Amino acid sequence: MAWFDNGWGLSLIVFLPIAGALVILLAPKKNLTAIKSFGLMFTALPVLLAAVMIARFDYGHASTFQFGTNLSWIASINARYHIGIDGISFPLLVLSTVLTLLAVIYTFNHWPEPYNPKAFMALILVLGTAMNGTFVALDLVLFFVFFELVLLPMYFMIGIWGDKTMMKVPGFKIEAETRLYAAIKFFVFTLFGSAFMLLGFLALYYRSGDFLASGARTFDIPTLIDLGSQGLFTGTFAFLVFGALFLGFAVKVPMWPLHTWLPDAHTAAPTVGSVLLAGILLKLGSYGFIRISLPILPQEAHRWAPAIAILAVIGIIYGALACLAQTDMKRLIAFSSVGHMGFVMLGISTLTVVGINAAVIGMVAHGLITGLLFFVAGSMAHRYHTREMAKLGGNQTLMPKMGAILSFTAIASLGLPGLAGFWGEFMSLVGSYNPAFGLDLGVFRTAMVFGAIGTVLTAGYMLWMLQRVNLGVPSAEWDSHALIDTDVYELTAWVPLMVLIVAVGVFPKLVFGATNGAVVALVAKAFGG
Amino acid sequence: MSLVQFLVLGAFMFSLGVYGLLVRRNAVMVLLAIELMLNAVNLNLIAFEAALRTTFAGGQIFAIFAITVAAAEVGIGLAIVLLIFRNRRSVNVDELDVMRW
Amino acid sequence: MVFAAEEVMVHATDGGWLAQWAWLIVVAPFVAMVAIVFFGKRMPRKGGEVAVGAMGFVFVYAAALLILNITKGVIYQHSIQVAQLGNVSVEWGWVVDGLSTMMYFVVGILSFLVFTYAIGYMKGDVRETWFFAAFSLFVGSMLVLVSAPNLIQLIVGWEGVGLSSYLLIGHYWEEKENSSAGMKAFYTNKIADVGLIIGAIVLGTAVGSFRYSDILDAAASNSSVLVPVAVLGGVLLFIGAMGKSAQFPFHVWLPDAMAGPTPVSSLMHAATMVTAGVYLVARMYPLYAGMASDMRVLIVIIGTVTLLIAGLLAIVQDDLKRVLAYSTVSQLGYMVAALGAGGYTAGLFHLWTHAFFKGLLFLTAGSIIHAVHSNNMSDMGGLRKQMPVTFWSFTSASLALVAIIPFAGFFSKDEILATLGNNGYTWAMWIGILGAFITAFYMGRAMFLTFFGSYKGEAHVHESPGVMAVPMAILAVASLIAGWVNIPGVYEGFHHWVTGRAIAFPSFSTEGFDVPVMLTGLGFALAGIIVAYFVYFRDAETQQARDRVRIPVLWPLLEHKYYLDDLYLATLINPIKGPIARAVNWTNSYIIDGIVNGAGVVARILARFVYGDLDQKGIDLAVNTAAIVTGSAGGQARRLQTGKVQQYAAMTVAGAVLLVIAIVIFT
Amino acid sequence: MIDYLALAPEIIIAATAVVVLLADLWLVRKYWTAIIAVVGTTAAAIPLIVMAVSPVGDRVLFDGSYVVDPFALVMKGVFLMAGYVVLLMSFSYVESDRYYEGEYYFLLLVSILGSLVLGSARDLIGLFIGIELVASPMYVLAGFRKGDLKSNEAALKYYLLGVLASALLLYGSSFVFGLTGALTFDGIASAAGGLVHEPAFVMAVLFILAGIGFKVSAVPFHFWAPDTYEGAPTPITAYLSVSSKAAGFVALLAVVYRAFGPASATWAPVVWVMAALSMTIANLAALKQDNIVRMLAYSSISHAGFMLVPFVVAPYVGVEGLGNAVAATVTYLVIYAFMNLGAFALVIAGSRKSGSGTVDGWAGMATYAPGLAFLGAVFFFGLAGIPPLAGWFAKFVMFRAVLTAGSGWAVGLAVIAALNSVVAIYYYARVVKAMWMDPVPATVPGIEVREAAVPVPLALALGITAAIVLVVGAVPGLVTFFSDATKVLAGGG
Repeated sequence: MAWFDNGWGLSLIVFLPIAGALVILLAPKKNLTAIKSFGLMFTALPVLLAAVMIARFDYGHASTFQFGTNLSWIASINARYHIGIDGISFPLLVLSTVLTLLAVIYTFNHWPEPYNPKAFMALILVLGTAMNGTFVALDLVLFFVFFELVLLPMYFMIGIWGDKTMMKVPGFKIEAETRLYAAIKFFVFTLFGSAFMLLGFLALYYRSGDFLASGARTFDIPTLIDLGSQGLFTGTFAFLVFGALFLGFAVKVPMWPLHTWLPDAHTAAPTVGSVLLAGILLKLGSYGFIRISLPILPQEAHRWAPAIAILAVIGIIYGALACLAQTDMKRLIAFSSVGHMGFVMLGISTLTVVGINAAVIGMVAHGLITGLLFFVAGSMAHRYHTREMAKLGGNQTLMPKMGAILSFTAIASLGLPGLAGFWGEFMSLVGSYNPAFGLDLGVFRTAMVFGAIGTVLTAGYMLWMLQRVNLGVPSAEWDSHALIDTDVYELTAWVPLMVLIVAVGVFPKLVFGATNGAVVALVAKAFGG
Repeated sequence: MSLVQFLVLGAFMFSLGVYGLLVRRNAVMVLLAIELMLNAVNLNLIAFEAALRTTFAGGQIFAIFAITVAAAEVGIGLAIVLLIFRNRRSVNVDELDVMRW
Repeated sequence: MVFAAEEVMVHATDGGWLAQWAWLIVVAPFVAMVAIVFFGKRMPRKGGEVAVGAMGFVFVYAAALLILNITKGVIYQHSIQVAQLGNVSVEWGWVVDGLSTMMYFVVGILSFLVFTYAIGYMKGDVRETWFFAAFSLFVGSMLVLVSAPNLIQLIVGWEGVGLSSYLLIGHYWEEKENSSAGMKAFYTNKIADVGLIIGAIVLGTAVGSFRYSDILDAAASNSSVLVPVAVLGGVLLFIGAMGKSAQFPFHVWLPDAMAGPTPVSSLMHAATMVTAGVYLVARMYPLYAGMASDMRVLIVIIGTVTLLIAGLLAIVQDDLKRVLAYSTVSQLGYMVAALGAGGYTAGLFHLWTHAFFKGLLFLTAGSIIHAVHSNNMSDMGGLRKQMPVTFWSFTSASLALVAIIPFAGFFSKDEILATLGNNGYTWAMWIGILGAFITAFYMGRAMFLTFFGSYKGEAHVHESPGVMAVPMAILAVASLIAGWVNIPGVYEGFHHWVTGRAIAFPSFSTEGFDVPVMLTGLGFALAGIIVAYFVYFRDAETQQARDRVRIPVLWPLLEHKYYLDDLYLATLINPIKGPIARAVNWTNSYIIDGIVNGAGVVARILARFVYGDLDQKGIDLAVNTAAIVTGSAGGQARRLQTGKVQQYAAMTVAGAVLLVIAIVIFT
Repeated sequence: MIDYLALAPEIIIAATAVVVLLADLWLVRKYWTAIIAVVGTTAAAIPLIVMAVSPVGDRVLFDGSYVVDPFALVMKGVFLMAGYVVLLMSFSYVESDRYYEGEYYFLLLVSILGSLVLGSARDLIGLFIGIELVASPMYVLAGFRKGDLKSNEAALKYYLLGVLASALLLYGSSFVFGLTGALTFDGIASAAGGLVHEPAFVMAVLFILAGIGFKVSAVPFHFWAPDTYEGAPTPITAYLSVSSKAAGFVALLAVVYRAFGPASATWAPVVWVMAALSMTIANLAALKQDNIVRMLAYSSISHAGFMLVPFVVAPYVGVEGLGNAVAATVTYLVIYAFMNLGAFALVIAGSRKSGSGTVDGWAGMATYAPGLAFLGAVFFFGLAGIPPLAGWFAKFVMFRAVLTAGSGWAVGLAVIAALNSVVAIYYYARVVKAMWMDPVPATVPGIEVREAAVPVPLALALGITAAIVLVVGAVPGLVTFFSDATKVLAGGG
């Protein structure tokens, strides 16, 4: 298995999907089975490989990068194909592979309009490569490329298969189709952030030259972490660089007030798009914070932490309040992401072992739960042809299985202890009660209180949604419709997620077991324990 | 005579050419204005060469090249003007605004 | 405060295999739930039998544990680490000691009986299977809570109980108010849980561990790390307890919880939910007894206020289950007040006895409702002949609740009063005694209106089937004898059961009866019944007769037995039953409910503003105006392109000039 | 004695041009001229490769007036490939509109010859000759659609402004010669250091910059570009926007780094302003364009601005930084060249199918021409600089180069560039959006036109460019391998 451990395993996980995309592009347009089977094959293989990794991962040294390799890529700028996973990126990588596979399975009989399986499947696969790649990249340039590679497929997914209803563009006199507005909004928002992120990367690159013995500049993340942990990046330079990176990542997370692209994009996107968007793409931002911003610029992270915490808490409360005002089910779920990612960012901002662990498990849990929520919401919209909660209601009676799954997921999403969602919220509160040394206790403990209140509001809108969607007597207009309950594809896509939600909730070591070692090392290195 | 006088003359000719290029409506006149500018350059070159006496007589050579090219260019210019005249029976350059924005 | 109490000597076994396998009773209900969810539909009893079987197992095992505790005493604790974050460790585990065995037993026996009863009660319900699954989850969560060796597991069970209560209260979710009631219960608890969670974090962080054992050791040893946060932590945890145990002002959810099926109410009020708060306080008692003792007066105040207002409210209810619900709140008030006053044993003892008779009361109420098809006492009356078992069970339970010797309630309530008195909370004691009177009054009222006089309903009345009757009978006996386990001076076993804990702490228990207090309490109770008799017994005969209660004092003298009744009425009963109670009722529904609902409304309005104005207009506007600006600027840039070649040339030259200026600026 | 190998490419191209002209006289099937031209261009590449692999270092001819160094080799290679693609694009276009094919290819070849000369020119005369040789045929070709008023107008505008620019260039050159007494860049450089504060010299530098700025169509010397691009035949527009622009940049690189290297403090600020204006104004103007060619014209102006960005670091950095700056501009130039050629080839193909050259006319192309729609995404998002398409690397090296200078001015320009690269998304995405997400308009011609196969040469051009865009995006090393060699221009290794 040597070949597997020294890079091939990871590289396959990353590039199999895009290879599949090429194969599918070559496949005949009519041959649906070929497209399906290729899609399945090229997303199932990464999952298997990931499973092998779960078996072979050295949990004792979770902080060291494993299964990696470091090859020359762009010699002239010393950007290298340096990949590898540690305890922090490992769970996210697994999540990403699994979610991609489930998305493919789900798609098999939920082809969005306009009907074009070939293109749609190809885009999912490209997305898969982009997401996996971001989590394994250990070189800033490589990270940047994968980070941006996400944009195109998602842009097309939203723009082509998105919500066709007309909407009034705020601030304009004009009306536009939601999908078009949402697509370009998502695109430009993210690019705006990542343009500055790139400047930040380059700034680090140049600064690194001053400190490395060889004098050669580097984009290598571990090397930069070593420099950063020695406190070499300081002063206005570091402040600006952190700001640039912050812009890039915060847009992706998204943090208040850079979040406004999210509700539109999530709502407009086709079901699978929403799932991957909420499930994985949002994590790219928060992952960037943990992997790059914190360890490379510890002092700056320390300086920015209170601001991040405050923004995170605003996001939590704000998202919850916004949810309470929604009439559109999918939009409500979309806004809930703002709140949940707020908890993740709160955890990160504490700069503590507990907080960052909480952030990682929060990401995983949010990926599982919100992903499933979007699946269910999509399937319901698919059947009812509306997402207006006012029109739904009595779903539990009309489609018992669907309703039960929705209830389960919603309850998981409100952070019920014993299910995956709880650990992220609770532990980030624990972390923010006792943040890293030198951080303003007043700010963080206030943040904790508001976060706790946020959990109440979360319960508020989730149960409220259930009451409006699931409970009550179904309105007469559905009598005529023949509403089929969950079909086999949906169940195969959803059951694994439900199992994982319970498993992670009951036995959080599934995630912490991998992350803790890495996080402890990270914090010890960056912030001196 | 000193170099400066030539340069002043050259500058004057050049400015005259620019002025002509900017204000004359008749395309042919514009072409003449261009000739004026190019000749101003030639004057400069010769004057400088006369002042510097470079070993390789760069000024003259340059001037000769300039003259040759200028001739070719005016040839092309006249051809284009002719073409336009054929199509719209007018050689007024300020009427050429089919394309805007 | 000095305790007139002996230090408990802990000499106990580790319980052997019995304790080591005790996790089975926690797991059993969940297994049952899963089994029911997947196979329940295909079973003859729709999964009910599985649930009952599981509960039977729990009951037997719990009984064994209790016996073990009584005979040998047992202190055992085991934890399995499921996660490690830096120095924070997350563990699942189970505790087997005096306190938990007592709770296991209470939960076990009541669950078993109530589930059995439910098989009959829920027969042919719309969602029988679903009901038993959720019901098993309910018990399972409670057992998780009880067995928890650390605060995190407690929170897990705690919220689990809250969730299952939400599911069960909203069982008939076709009607909006039912699901709303479920949500109300969940929210009210969730708000209180903020206190619990923060409290847990505060204490756990200070001590560096979420284990009770560590926190309580720190508390007992006055460790310096705990000193600054002890009182704060105590208060926060107690706020959580107030939510679950429906203490004022969090009690609003409990009456609405009646929306659920009666077995749910029965179990919720007796064993599985409202006791959780009391259990938490008892579990953390070394903290409250020691470092956080300064805030215990708050506990007493909350308890007494609760017991008083809830008692008054019970008087004016027409819905039988609501009467019982308010009485539960009131009784919880007693328990909390007792704990606050240092009566660790007294509080738990009342929890113990109350579990039996209140559980029974609801079962009987259920059986009545089952027969009458109405919750309102105005539709009942004269049922004692048709429903003898129900009647006698109800009587036994009522007497226990009213605290008539020798029924269970008498001993526990008396101990509470004595505790309050002996620990300097005399005022609280008197409120308690007043409460005893009120309790007696409203129970008498319920009694007479339900079982005496003439039947006023339509439905054909019949005694409940055996599967329902038997559990009632068993509990009826229990309501009689349950109190005998802790008769001061005679046998104080209960005190020793519950004080058998890993950590020793000062705990109060009365030596011998405090006779005057006892007699006063008993007297007030009897007085209550008598007054109730005079007011309601004869009125119960006819429907309109009850209006005579509201007759003005001015009324022919002779005709009304020298106006004696009326005197009592006018001076004593009317004011209490009328304005005061109504005022309390009004405050309850308009102030506190108003706040609860108002909060929701405000949140909604705020949300509409935040979303509608801020988000959609504000921030987007910024983004989009940026777009507009660039767009129009584009227009400007475009205008330079006039199409006139000479203007281009001019601009080119001008550009050159502009560059000259640039040079001047830069260099 | 003259090193003929060094001159072989120019000679071959010149010969081919003559052959094409003669062949046009006798041959009946005119398209042979095209084939001859292609063969000639291909043949011209051979000596380049020979020189590239030969151990001999820089080949210096005519007392250093004409140098074949790695920079020259790389740029000539680029010019040849670009010319090759343009020829491929021209085939069907020229045939369909019955132009004078012989003259067309002759002039095109002559222009290519001029660009080859520019690659090696290291003195003012060579520079002048090269620029004129590139431009003059274009004056004619721009007006090649004789009957079309737009085309005529395009020609005249290009001509008048072009000549004005040449005049400025010459006038400046005359003063440089006068003040330094030298014509070769190295000679000028040796004297330039002392003249930084000489007003006449500053003015001369400025005039030369203005003259070249016109060739690269940088604001404020860009006004001719949109009209000319729109009016000229599309292949010619492609050539103007790529080869002609590239030639301009080659001239600019050579002049400012070689001749005026010591005087960088003088010209860097000018370039700063030109870059900032080009990026911003062109982007804003492009937002409003409906005609795709015109939009591409503005986009090419803004790209010129991006390519100018690395120049501004010159005063602040050492020889290594200069090398990086040169390499960055060249890298950008190469990648941009292929993206833009592809875009124009797409315009030709797309206009045939959709019967329209406007954004709205292309709506819904994905439904009837998915292949073109895909290529549209590739080229336009490539131009926008979205990974994994080659454009990202161009932007990347540009930022990288400009940030070498710690100075605030450089960082400021980098920020402006970053913001502009975001604004650019709007108009590039607009085309892709139309192709993929909008309904097919009524104006689209019948099925037989829509579904008609793309002519082979055009398809070849599309294929080559698309392949390069995709591959280079994933493996930028392919470009840097060459562009790094051009650092020698700045004297770096």
